[in-house]
Amino acid sequence: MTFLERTTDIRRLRHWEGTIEADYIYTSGIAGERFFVALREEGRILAARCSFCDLAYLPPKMFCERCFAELTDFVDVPKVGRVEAVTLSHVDRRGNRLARPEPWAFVTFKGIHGGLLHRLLVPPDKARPGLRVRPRVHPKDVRRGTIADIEGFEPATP
Amino acid sequence: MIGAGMTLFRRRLQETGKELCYEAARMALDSAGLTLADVDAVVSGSAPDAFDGVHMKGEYLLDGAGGYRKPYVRVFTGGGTGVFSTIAGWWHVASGLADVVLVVNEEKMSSCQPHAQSVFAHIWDPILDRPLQPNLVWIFAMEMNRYMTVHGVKKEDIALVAVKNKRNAVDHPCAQLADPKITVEDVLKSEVMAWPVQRLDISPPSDGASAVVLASDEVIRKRRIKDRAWISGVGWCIDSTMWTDRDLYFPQYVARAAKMAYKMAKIGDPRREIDFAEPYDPFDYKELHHLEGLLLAKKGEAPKLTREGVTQRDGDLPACPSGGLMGVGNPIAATMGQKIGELFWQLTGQAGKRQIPHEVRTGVSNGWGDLMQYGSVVVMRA
Amino acid sequence: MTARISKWPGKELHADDLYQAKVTQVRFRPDAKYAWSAGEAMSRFLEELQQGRLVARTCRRCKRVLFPPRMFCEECFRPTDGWTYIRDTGTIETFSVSYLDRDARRIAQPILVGVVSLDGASPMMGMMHYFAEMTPDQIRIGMRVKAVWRPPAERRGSVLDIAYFRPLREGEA
Amino acid sequence: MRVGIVGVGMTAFRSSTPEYSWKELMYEAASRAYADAGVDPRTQVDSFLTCAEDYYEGFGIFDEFVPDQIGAALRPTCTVSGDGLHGLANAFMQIQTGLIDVAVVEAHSKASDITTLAGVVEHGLDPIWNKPLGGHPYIVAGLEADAYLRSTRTPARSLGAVVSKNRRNGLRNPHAAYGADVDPAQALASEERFSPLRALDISAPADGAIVLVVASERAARRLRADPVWIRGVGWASDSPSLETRDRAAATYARLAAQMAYRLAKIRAPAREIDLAEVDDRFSYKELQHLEALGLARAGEAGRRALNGDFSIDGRLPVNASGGSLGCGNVFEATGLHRAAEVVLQLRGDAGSRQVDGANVGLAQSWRFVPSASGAVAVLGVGK
Repeated sequence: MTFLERTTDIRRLRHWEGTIEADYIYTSGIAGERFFVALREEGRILAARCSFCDLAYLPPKMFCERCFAELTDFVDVPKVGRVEAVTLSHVDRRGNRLARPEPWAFVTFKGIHGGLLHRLLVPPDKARPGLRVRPRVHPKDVRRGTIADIEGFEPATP
Repeated sequence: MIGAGMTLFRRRLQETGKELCYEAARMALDSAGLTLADVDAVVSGSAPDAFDGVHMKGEYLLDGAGGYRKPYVRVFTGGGTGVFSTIAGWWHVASGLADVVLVVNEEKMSSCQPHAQSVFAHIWDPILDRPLQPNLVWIFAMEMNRYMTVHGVKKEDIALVAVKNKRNAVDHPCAQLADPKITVEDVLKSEVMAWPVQRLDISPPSDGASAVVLASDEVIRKRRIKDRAWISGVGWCIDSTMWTDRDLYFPQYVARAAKMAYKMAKIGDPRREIDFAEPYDPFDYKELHHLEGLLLAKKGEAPKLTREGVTQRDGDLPACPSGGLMGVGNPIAATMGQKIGELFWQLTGQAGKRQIPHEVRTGVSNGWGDLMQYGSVVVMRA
Repeated sequence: MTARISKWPGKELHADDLYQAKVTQVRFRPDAKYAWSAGEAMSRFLEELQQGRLVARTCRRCKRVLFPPRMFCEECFRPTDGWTYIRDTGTIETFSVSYLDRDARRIAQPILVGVVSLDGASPMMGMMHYFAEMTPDQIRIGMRVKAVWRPPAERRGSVLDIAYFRPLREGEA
Repeated sequence: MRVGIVGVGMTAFRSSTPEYSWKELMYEAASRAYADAGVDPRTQVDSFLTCAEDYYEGFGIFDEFVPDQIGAALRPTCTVSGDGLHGLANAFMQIQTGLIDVAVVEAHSKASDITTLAGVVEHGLDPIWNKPLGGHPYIVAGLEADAYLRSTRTPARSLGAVVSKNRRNGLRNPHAAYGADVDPAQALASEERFSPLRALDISAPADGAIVLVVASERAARRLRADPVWIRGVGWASDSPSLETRDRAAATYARLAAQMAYRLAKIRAPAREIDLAEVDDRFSYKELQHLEALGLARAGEAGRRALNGDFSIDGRLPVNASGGSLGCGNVFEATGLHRAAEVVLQLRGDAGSRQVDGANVGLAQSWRFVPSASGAVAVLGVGK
């Protein structure tokens, strides 16, 4: 319908290939710079605190998304966190099947608003919510100031 | 409109897009004497995702724009967004659905490598245009050439716009490319990019954000807000995608949008009733093109007005008293700071060193974009 | 803008801050690839280009010959009526002499590009393309031109099946 | 002032549409909508809105490529970078200002034009905090599904009930791309993807276009005898950061519904709403959304799904259209498709999937991974 004539020979239908790709450099920003320098230089994980809302944001933000206060007060995140949610990814980032599923977790920390989404460094059958975990941080000489300086979260030995 | 804010416009800023939004939005709220809790809804304006390099960038910018747990929507009409988002903000209030609306526009063009212009390779039709490997500047060169040829306009006259706006921008605290000493000679001698466009005919790519606060008359009355200007006309229009099928010498779509806005604002004779304008000026000739599209000059007459000084800040019809995109910078959608913000600041007498020396009561601005096809127009009154 | 605003936000970076990674950053290239269906009108258009012909659609209501071809008339909002060939000669409506490639890098030899309206299509209707066999001093709006087609074996069904438009020679129709 | 929907146009949803360019697909939906409404878009429509995102389309500025095929050349037209329901909400506001009498809302998906869909969705992740990790973007949905099921103690097998219902409903919908006779056990045995989500828990992409014609009360009554009224619209967003938003509950849907119910004067949604079309692009989303919308109590949607409460002849028919699981994921067109389905139901035009005696229907959408934004429309017929 719609047009007065239509092609019925499928071989005559064409397509045209292209991309809208470019290379990007994203700056970490004001709050991110503070976080990633502390991570790279000292292996610390910082949250940004809003004293009005009494929330410590992880990832840190330069502003409180609730009250719009500018956040300049940074606090250390506890060394040990807790797995709040888990998923086993059976495919890689492009959707190709993995030989062995990869555990991913959302990790929260006591007294901290938010948390971190990251790889969970345990065998798939050991990945479960409630696990006490801590970040495994790459050695200083290979840290570049990105979230990938953290390799993932591993079980925290008591 | 009861508040406005903007960041510095620079080639590269360290802030993330969200952070830029926050800085502008916070400034706009502060200037209106409001807090985020007073805001009922948020409108985001941002141009191609491919500048910042984030798919669904409206979602990404949301917290910085103040959209957390609020009705939030992004509108996008290419380069027309700088003025269009205010129109969307207007219908949020005028519909009665919101009393206070925050409009936040942002662009972070420095993320894109090797050059922000790489993004523009993808704005063309994939089958008809992209195989020719077009550069953004071609658009302007082709349109400028057509305009010049049809009306017999000289490059010297067009360069006068660059000179005026870059000089006006000296008084703008956010300006990226202000130049108090620039001459027509400098423009004409600058490097040829794509003839007839030379380097100093072009506004620079920039990072930046801007914001305005809109409120219903009831809120303004109740809170006794004195620094306010009124949106009295809005218009918007898109022309056909088939840009190789029309005469580029006149922006018909801008004229349509202007007529829509003038009708709403009950303006019968724009040249007499409008006191100043912020026409969209990503390239110098565009100011002339748009003065004509806005029906503030007859076709082909804008260069004459410019030559006679009519569009100078102290002229009879000041154009781009802010310094425009040519002088202040061109973070696409964030140019709301010059286009809409400047109307607000001029009409409320807050423009400082840029204040037009005589009294102004009615101003108009326009945005322009897509593939030479989008016009958005806002008329504001004191 | 007023005395109320004393500090304008924004932390400027220099090129080195970014390119020498003096500020922390993430580098990324998205995977955003497409195969757009050409559809009814453009499939035929590309097929005809490969044959060395330019094809348009006609609209009986507005009496226009629409090029590039489309299956619907945007003016009348109705299906277009039929296919028709137009000529590969036309008129330069506007042009530019470009020293820039698509990524804004400078090129040594400028290229001539612009819009050519095509004979047989409705007035002003045409396409963007390259111009050659003329110098930047010779090209002008209103110039009559003709398509130079690539050899049939090199044509792929693309606007690049036309290499460029050259000046129409005396006696050529 | 009331605002009515006076025309609906849809193409069939298909896994691919090689015979159509995106323009031609939109033209078909527009032609059908204008025929349904009996309007000439060139003389009787004041405003056009399209809902689209550049990377879904493959364009630097998609807005450029919109007007011609919907009759919008040289007319007031804009892109709302949102779901179709966001577009509908903006059309609603435009008409409420009195400036616009008749508006057209368009949304579409040409997902088959994208050859790297996972790459495009990944590009929506936060560039600093999430992108560098290099995971598939649907990990976000897997984590959220885990958090939702756990916090509400919803049995995982209820997801199978959702999948089965929606795929089977799709068989009754001639527009649906993925209608299939799937039983719950089949869904629960499908390949694992992002646990607890399996292959059949995830809607597959489809092409399709939807156009609605919307009018002020006066114009609506002039144009047709049986307009469907937009009783309320609402839209809202939670935190855009994956880390600081609610994961277990769909707060965006709750807030959007609150707004829509306020406008529609609905106090007891579970009693007053006769049918719902809610976002089910992952199976758990249907349950999570029903709870956020107040159509099921927190933690009860899963058990009610197992009881068959949400089937076409159940207590609250949900996604009688087949939803996204049955019709296909049409990205930004999802909400507009659902609104169109509700219109057909309320008009009695829903064929073999018709729900009897429905007077009030709800359409809800979410902006897909990685967003926490959504919109709600409450539609009604009569008075």
